[in-house]
Order: sequence, then C-alpha cells, then structure tokens
Amino acid sequence: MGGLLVAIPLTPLAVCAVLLVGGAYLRLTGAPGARGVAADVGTEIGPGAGTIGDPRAAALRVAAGWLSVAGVLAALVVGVVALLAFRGGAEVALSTTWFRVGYLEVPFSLRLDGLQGLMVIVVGGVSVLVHLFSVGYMHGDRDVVLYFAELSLFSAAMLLLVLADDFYVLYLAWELVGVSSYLLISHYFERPQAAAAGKKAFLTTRIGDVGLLLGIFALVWLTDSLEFHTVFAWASGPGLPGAWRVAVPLLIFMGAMGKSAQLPLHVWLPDAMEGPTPVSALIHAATMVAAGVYLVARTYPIFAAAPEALTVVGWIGALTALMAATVGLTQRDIKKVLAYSTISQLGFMVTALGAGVPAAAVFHLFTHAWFKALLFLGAGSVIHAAGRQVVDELGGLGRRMPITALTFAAGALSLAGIPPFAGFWSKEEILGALAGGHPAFLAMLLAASFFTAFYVSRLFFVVFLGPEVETAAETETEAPVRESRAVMWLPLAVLASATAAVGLWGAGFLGYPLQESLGLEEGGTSVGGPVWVTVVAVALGLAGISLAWLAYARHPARVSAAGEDAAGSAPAGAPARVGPGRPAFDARLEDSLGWTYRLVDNGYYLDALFGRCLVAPFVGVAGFLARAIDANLIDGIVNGIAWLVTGAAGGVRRLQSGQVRDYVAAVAAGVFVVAALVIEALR
Amino acid sequence: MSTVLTLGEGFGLGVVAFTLVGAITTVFVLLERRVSARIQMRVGPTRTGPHGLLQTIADIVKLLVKEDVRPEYADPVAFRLGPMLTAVPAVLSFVVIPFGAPLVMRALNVGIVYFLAVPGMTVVGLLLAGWASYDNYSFLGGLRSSAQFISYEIPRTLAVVTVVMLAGSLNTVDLLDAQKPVPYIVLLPVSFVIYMATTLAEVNRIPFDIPEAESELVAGYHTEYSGFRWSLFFLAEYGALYAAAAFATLLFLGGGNGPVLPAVVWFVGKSLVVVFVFMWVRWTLPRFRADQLMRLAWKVFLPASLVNLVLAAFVMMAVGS
Amino acid sequence: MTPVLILSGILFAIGVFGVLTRRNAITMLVAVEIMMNAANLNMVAFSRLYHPELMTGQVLAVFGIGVAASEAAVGLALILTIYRRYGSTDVDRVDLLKG
Amino acid sequence: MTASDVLFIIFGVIAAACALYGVLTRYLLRSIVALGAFLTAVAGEFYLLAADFVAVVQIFVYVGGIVVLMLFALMLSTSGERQPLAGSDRRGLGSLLAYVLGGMVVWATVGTRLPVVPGRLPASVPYLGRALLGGQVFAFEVLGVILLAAVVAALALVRSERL
Repeated sequence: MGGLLVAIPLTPLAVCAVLLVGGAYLRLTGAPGARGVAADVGTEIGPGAGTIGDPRAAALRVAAGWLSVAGVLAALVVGVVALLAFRGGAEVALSTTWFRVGYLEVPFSLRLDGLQGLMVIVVGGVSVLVHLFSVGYMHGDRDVVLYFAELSLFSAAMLLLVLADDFYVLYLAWELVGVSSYLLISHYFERPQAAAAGKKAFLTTRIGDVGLLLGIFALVWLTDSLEFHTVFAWASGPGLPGAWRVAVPLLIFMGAMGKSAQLPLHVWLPDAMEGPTPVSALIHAATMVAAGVYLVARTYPIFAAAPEALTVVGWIGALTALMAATVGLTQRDIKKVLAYSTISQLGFMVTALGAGVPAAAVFHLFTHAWFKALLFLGAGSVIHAAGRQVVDELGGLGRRMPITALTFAAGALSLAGIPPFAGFWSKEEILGALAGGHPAFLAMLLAASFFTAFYVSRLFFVVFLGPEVETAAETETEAPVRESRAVMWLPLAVLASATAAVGLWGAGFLGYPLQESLGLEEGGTSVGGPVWVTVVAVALGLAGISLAWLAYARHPARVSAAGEDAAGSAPAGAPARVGPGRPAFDARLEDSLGWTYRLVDNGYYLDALFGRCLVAPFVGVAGFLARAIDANLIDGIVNGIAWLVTGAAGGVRRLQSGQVRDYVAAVAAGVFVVAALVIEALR
Repeated sequence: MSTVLTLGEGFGLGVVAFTLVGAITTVFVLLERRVSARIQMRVGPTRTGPHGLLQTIADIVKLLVKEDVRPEYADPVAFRLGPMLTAVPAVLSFVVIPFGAPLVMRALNVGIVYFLAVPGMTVVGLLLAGWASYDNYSFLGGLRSSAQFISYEIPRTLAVVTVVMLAGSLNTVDLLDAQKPVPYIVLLPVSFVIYMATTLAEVNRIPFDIPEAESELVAGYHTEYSGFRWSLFFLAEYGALYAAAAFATLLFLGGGNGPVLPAVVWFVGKSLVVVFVFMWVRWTLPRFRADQLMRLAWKVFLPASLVNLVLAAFVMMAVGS
Repeated sequence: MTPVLILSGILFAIGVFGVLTRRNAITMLVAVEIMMNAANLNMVAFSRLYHPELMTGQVLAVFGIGVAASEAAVGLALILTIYRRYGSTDVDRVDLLKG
Repeated sequence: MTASDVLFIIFGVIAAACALYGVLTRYLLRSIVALGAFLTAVAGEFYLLAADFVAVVQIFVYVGGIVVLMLFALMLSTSGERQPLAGSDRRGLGSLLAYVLGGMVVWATVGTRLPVVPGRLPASVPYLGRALLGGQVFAFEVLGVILLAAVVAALALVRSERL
C-alpha cells in the first residue's frame, strides 16, 4: 500500500519529464517553428513567412495540456484510493532508506493519514481544475509546453511535500516547490517585471527557508533523526533544553512565514501576480502558500510544546490578517486585491495555529483553497476575455460573462463569510475558537472580516455590475467580450459547486463529518464557539457588502484621469457605456483621507522600507567590497604575489630544460630516495 | 596429477568452444543465405548436397585451399594478428553461456561483466586489421568500427545494468533462477529493445554495418584479406552473433527455462529465434549513415538508457519496499 | 604471496625504464600504464593478505583503473594536440613552456 | 605445484615479456599491442588472486577502452609513420635507475616475512560492492567527478579551432 504513495508525485513528474524531453527533442531536431521549447505555430512565423510550423510541434503543444491534466488526475485518483485504504484502517506509509553515505543514513518516508489525505485532495483537486483551465487560458502561448512542464513539476513537488514523513523529503519538496514557483512567476521572463517578481519571490522566501534549514539542522543535532515520529517524541518528551524548545519551532515557523507570506515576508506575493493567472490560482492562492500553514500543522507537536512560540505565531498571523485586509481595500489591480486577500486569509489560518486550534486552521486552508482558486480563475477568465486587469478599465461584465459573474459571486460570498458558503464555516470555526481566551486576536480578525467583505464586494460590483466600460481589447479588435470557452468555465462551475458544498462537510453543527472521518484531532479549546461570535461575524460581513453596494453599485460613476466624469462613446441603442476611469468612491475616499489612503494603498510602504533599509545597504556594501576591497586590496595582494613570483622565477628558470625526460628522471630519483628511506625506516 | 587434469580440462574446453564456433558459423552461413533468399523471394543455394545443405562445407574447403594474399606494404605482424584477435574474443564469450543448468563451461561470479568486457577485445583486432592492410578503405573501416563500438557499448552496458539490478547477481547461472516465473523481457522491455539494437551495432550488422559498408568502403577492414584469414573474420562475426543472441536469451528470455523439454533445447531454440530476428532485420532495413549512427548512439540510445536505468531503479525501490 | 610482489616489482622497474628511456609520448604512456598495473597488482595481492573481507586493496585497484582511464584520455588528448602543433609525438622536440 | 601456480607462472612470464617488449620495440603499434597482451596477462593474475571483478574490469576498461583509445590516437596522429622510430634513446641513466629501483623492491620483498594467505573467499563481488558503495562511497563519487573532468579536459584539448 505504501508503494502506491510514490506514484502520487511520480505521475506528474513523469509528465514533466516527457514534456521537457519532447520539447528538447523537437528543438534539437530543429523542427521548423519550434523556437524556444516549442513555438506558436500560427502567430510567430506569420502568414507571410511561407513556412508552416512543424506538425509535431503543433501536436506536442496540444498534447501538453491534456497530458498534464491526465497526470494530475491520475495522481488524484491514486490519492483517493490511498485515502480510502487509510479510512479502511490500513496504515498507508512508506519508509525506506533513500541512500546511505558512510554513517549517515537518509530515510525516504511518505505517509498518508487524515491531514495528508485532506491536502492531497485539495492539491490534487485544485491542480486538476487549474490544469484544465490552463488548457484554455494558455492556448496560443509561445512556451505552452514549458508552462505545462513547470506546472506538472509544481504539482509533483507539492504532492511530495504533503506526503513527506521526514524532514529530508519535506525540505527537498519544499525547495522544489519554491523553484517551480519561481519558474512559473517568471514564465513571461521577457517582461522585466515578471523576471524581477520571480527573483523577489525566490529571495524573500529564501530568507524563511534559511530559518527552516537552521531548524532542521538543530533537529538533526538534537535528535539524530529527521523522521517525524522521532522528532515529535523528542518534542513531547521530558528533559529538553529550554531555549531549543522555543527556538526550533520559531525557526520552522520562519520557513512557514516565507512560503505563507506572513508579515514581514509577505512582500513577494503581490508581485508574484506577474505570473499567468492560473498559476496565481494554484500556487499563490490554493496550495503553495498554504504549505507554510500545513508545515506548522504537520509539525504541531513541536509547537505545542512551546507556548511562547505559539504566541508569536498568533500575533504574526493576526497582524498579517488585519494589515493585508486593509491594503486590499485600495488596490486597483484585480489580482493584487486577491493577492492581499490571500495574505489576509493566510493570516487567519496562522492566527488559528497560534491560538492552538490547528484543526480549524487546516479546515480554513481546505475551504480557502477552493474559493480562492475560484476567485482567481474567475479573474483569469475576465482577464483572458477583456485583456485588462485593472478595475479602472473593467465594468459591467456581468451581462457578457454570466457564468463567470455567478461563480465569482459564489467565491466572493464565501470569502466574505456568508452562510452557507464554505468560507463561513471555517472562519466561524476560527473565530469561535478565539472567543475563548484570545480577545485581541478576535477583535483584529473581526475587523479584518469586515474589510474582507467590503473589498471583495467592491471588486465584484465594479467589475461585473454597473455600466460597461469600453475595454481595450474591444477597441483594438472590435470583437465583443464574450464568455470563455467551456474548458475554462467548467472548472469555474466545479469550483463554485465545491465552494457551496465543502463547507458543510466540516460544519460544526453537523458534528464535523470531515474532521471525524479523517481522524483529525480537534486540537483544543471551545470548538464551535459562542453564538454571538457567529452573529457578529455574519453581521459584519453583511455590513461590509452593504456599504460596498452603497459606495460602488448605487453610484457606478467613473472618474477619468483628468478628474472629470468619464463619458462613454456608446453607439445608439446599446446599453449605456462609460470610458475607463477610477470608481468614483475610490477617488473621493482618497481625497478625504489623504496620506492615510496613500499609506494603505502602498502596502504601508513596507516594500519601500525594505528596499531602503535592507536591499540598498546590502547592494551598497557589496558594491563597496567589489570596488574598494576586491579591486584594490585583494587584487593588489594577488598581483604582488604574482610580481614576486615573476621575479623569483627569473632566477630559477634555468633549472627548467623543458625536456620531459629530465623531469621524469628527477621524479624517479626522488622516488628512489623516498623508497630507500621508507625501507630503511621499516627494517 | 590434479594439476595436469585441471590444465587439460581448460585446454579441452577451449577446443570445444572453438569447434562450437566453427560449427555455428557453418550452420549460420547457410541459414543466412536461405533466410535472405526467402526475404528477397529467391530460393538460395540448392545444388550442393540435398537441399543445398553442403554448400557451406564446399565454401569452407574453397576458402581453406585459397592462396593467402598479403599486400606488399602491409605490416606483417599486425596483418596476421588482426584476424586472430578478432576471432578469439568470440570464442571466449562462450565460456560463461549456460546452455543448461550444468552445461556451462565456467559459472564465473562476474559472468555478465565478463561477457560485456570480452567482445571489447574484438575492436583491437579490427583496428589492427584495418590499419595493417595499408589501404584507405580498410583503415576507414577499422576506425569506424572502433568509434561505433565504443559509442554503443555504453547504452548496451546500461541496459544490462538494469538486469543486474533486478537479478542482484553477476553470475550467469543465477540469472536463470531469477527469471523462473517471468522472463525479464516482461519486466524490462525497454532494456531489451536497447540491448537488441545496440547489439546489432556491436556485431557490425545491418543497419549498423558502416565499418564494412560495401557501397562505400568495398569491404571495410577486411578488404585486403582472403582465404583462411578472411574466414577467421567470418568465424568471428557469426560466433559473436550467436554469443550475443545467446546472451539476449539469457538476460531477457529466461535462458533454458521452460516446461517439458530439457533446458538445452529451450535455450538453443530461443537463441535461434533471436538469431533469426537479427537476420530478418539485416535483410529488411537499409544502412545508417556514419553521422546518423553516432547521433543515434549519443542522442537517442544513451539518454534513453539512462532514463530507463533511473526509472527502473525508482520502480524497484518502490516495489521492493 | 612473495612471487606476486616480486613480479610486480619487476613490472614496475620495466615501466620506469620505459618512461625514462623512450622519447615517444605514446610509448611513454604505455610505460606509465605498465607501472600503474604493477601497483594495482600489489594492491590486489595485499588485499588478500590483510582484511580480505574489507576489499580495500581491490577497491583501490578499481579506482586505479578508473583514474588510469581518465589519465589515458587526457594524455592522448595532449599527445594529439602536441602532434597537431609539432607534427610529431617526440617529447624531446617539445621543450617550450609557453605555447 | 597446483594448477594456479602453473597459470601464475605462465601469466607472469607473459606479462613481463610483453612489458619488456612494449618498452623496447621501435614500432609504436607493436608497443601498444604488447601493452594489450600485458594487460590481459595481468587480468589473469588478478583472477588467480581471487579478484575476479577487478580482472574483468581490467579487460573492460583497459583492453576494451584504453588500448583502443591509444590505437585510435596513434592512427590519428602518426598514420604516416609506419617505419620504426629513429634516433637515440638515452638508455644509460634510465637502465641504472630501473635496475636500482627494481632491485630495491625485490630485495625488500624477499627480506620481509609476510603473513600466511587466508583461504579463498567465496565471492568477491558482494564484498566489493558493499565496499564501493559503503565505506568508500565518497572516493567513488570523487572518481566520477575526476572522470567527468577528464572527459571535459580531453574535449577542450582536442577541439579544433574551427568548431
């Protein structure tokens, strides 16, 4: 049974290998039209060039998407089979020696129990839908084969990550996930912002990774083993040194902070939106960013042994949740709004972890994955159709794209925490748990909930309701914005149904069927929570939606850059249209709030702060070292030595005849002397 | 006394192996002529003896009585050494082939590596023959054969390594037990394909026969040879062909394993099928160009065999645990 | 075991003789290979004498063969380069330290 | 006198004779062929010393690889020179050093009392495999790196300018 687990990450990995080899093969054999890994047959060569793309390249481009869908689907099926076996009472685990170098024995352990099974379903399920959506979204992209290879690599790495049962495998998968995230963010690497965003994401998360690595080193040093069960036994056991008890979980949490974009390492996530939108949905909303939360939940025994560490975790989570929710209010890029929303929701989960209710955090992770993926894919559908992603240039799309609008609404309601959508159940779980003993966290998260409801409603009202805005895509191509293809809206529909349904699965008043069936620990205090928390939370959510409706839907006016009401040039008979411009309420808000608004709008200037205080000094010191120390001091020493040698060699060079045999004779004579000495010494 | 016996046994086995190779060559030359005739819709030799069965014998007699011609400028030592060094490894290969469980000359603990290593000496002979003939065609043939051999040896070895990993032994006799229920062709089909293709290259047969491509090089490294020395090349070629087929049988087809009939019958039967496949390929496919040949080895077979090896290792690890 | 060691000593001396006396680079390489084989023979012999189950000597011999392979590859590449430049593989003609 | 003693003497004589011929002959080609015969004879000695894997690797790498490579290089570099090499070899100093070194080694060997050889081991391959991938694995990996470096170096050296 355990051997089956290897197949789960291996199938997408095999697809990745096939695509890479296939692409490389076509490039090597010089298939015409196979520029890059594979080139776009139609657009790149152009109709006038007289060459037709290689049919093999075209076939590979078509096959790539479906192949990777099939790979992830197979992994998901295997995962479900394994999960059923686990529920049947079997121990689904694999533990073997990966390799043995001298005395070091590196294990390779995989395990699937309740938590991992849940993650496999989330990762596999969302992956399948996102791969499917990508088939439509990436159609015609130049590097589509490379894209699917990278996406499959990511799925494989993420599945390996959630199945890992020792820190070696975990760290391996952790870094693989980071690399594939980097590759995918920089997928449009010819765009400077995309390349920079990938680099930023990689370097920022690396700060956290160093912490994780140090934590792993500490564990090796302390326990001589990196298998989870040994480490957990150590953590709960007696007689552990006090400082390490706190330091190890905090170091591990650093890794989680990087991956899960918690303050202050969250700055990479909004920039990561430079990647293709399905990537944002899969990696930067549903799965990879949840890896940090999963990591903490998986290694929770280590955290449970250190209440001090848990407090730190809780504060970071709550602060992140509140901070990101406020920033979300002001963003003008759809994906940026959703990015900050993701950071905020991750903050909710981390707060729950810190408050000692990992089950609630994992449940929120589970529901969040579905509805946030839904929101991102909806945004992707809009961007794909309209060709723009700034709210200024979008509006009234609800009539044109009814399916997208409806599904997006489902996701938005879920995010706002309105029953019966998934987000309500998990958020209420967290808030209820906080009500017993963590009033500060509760207050912060309630405020964040209100802001959340407001910004997501704003997004929905501006983009889908109100008068239509003349989009750039329309004016350029004369083609009206239309609903996306079935391959794109089908995943949306599936995700929307999931969003409506999965919450009930883990709902408290139904007796936690999900948690029960997977054997997740309830993990602590006052699950369910007092009724007033639920009432207040829902009321705040509704209030946020209503205020947003008043602010954006009742007065859907736009303010153009010049400050006047933007007027449309709609032909007679068509519904009223307006030109592009900011939503009027945003402009008024900025006028009345002034610098406060700009502070929030710029993400509290954290990026600039880091740039000034960390990056700039670092670059400066490096530059100083390069110019002053390296060029003068080091090079001076090196040149000086070289000069000395040149001088000395002038005297000795007469010994060098250049005759090889003279040298050999000298060596042989030396051997003779040494051998004589050795023999004499041994006698 | 036992000293003399042991040494005598070794000598006797050598004579047996050499005789075996001679007999195999005699039979295979006839077989090849008949198979090629069938494929080309001809009849083949029918006149000498019943159904032409004695044709090869007649040819051998002719070859043995022919004059041994040596070109004037040929290097005398190397010219004589070349054919011998080519034929000896083919004979030596037979030492480790288990025709039946007890019917093996020496069950070496490293039999499989031995089998991979010994044919490598053939190349020395071919290079010498080509160089000694003092003839551009021969020289080119010799160089080509060594380049080809070295290139195809790597994927071939890697393919065999998967078998060794699965069997956990380098002993040829242990392989038979390891393949008792299922022969390895079922478990390692990719290795089998790589082994068969690279083996064709190792024994210089079409479609990999550029060292002796008659349309370009007259006859390659044996252009200048005649009579008995030339027949040594023939001996080497067919001896190596049968050894390779026998080894394919051993590695992938379960050797002498099989119901009812004695192991020897199964082994010879299976290996003859492999030999027939080799002949079939030879008379069906055209020849590769020299550059295509190299590209095939380094860009297709080498990566394919590496991927195959890694995948096989992973699968074995997963299944084994 | 003594005969093996004596044989290896003789072979090593032959190799030394070859390296010292021959002028042709390829022959020198041949002589070097003879010396390496003499050393390998010694190692295998001692592997039988001391801790045969650890195989240290045989492992060293295998490593020696591997290193010899790389040495031959690089050596022959050097010889080819020298031949291209000087039109000969006679090492006495190659006496410049600068290329 | 057992069979392996007889074989040891035969292989030893072949090895010494071929080595001597290899360093004395004035024909490059014969020198390399003699090396091949020498290596095969040494492989025989390895086999007699219960190192069958080393013996096969010797044939595989040396005879199948290095000798072929040397022949190849010879044919690429001096295909015109079929005549024996001319010119003086400096025999004097070389012979002296070789005699002294060889004599010293033989003298030291004869004068040393060696332990008795333990019985023959059942099979060397499993032990060797364990040693190669166990205690000696680091050296094994380093050897891989050395081989890679050698391949790269050889390519860099012989790469012609026009490529």
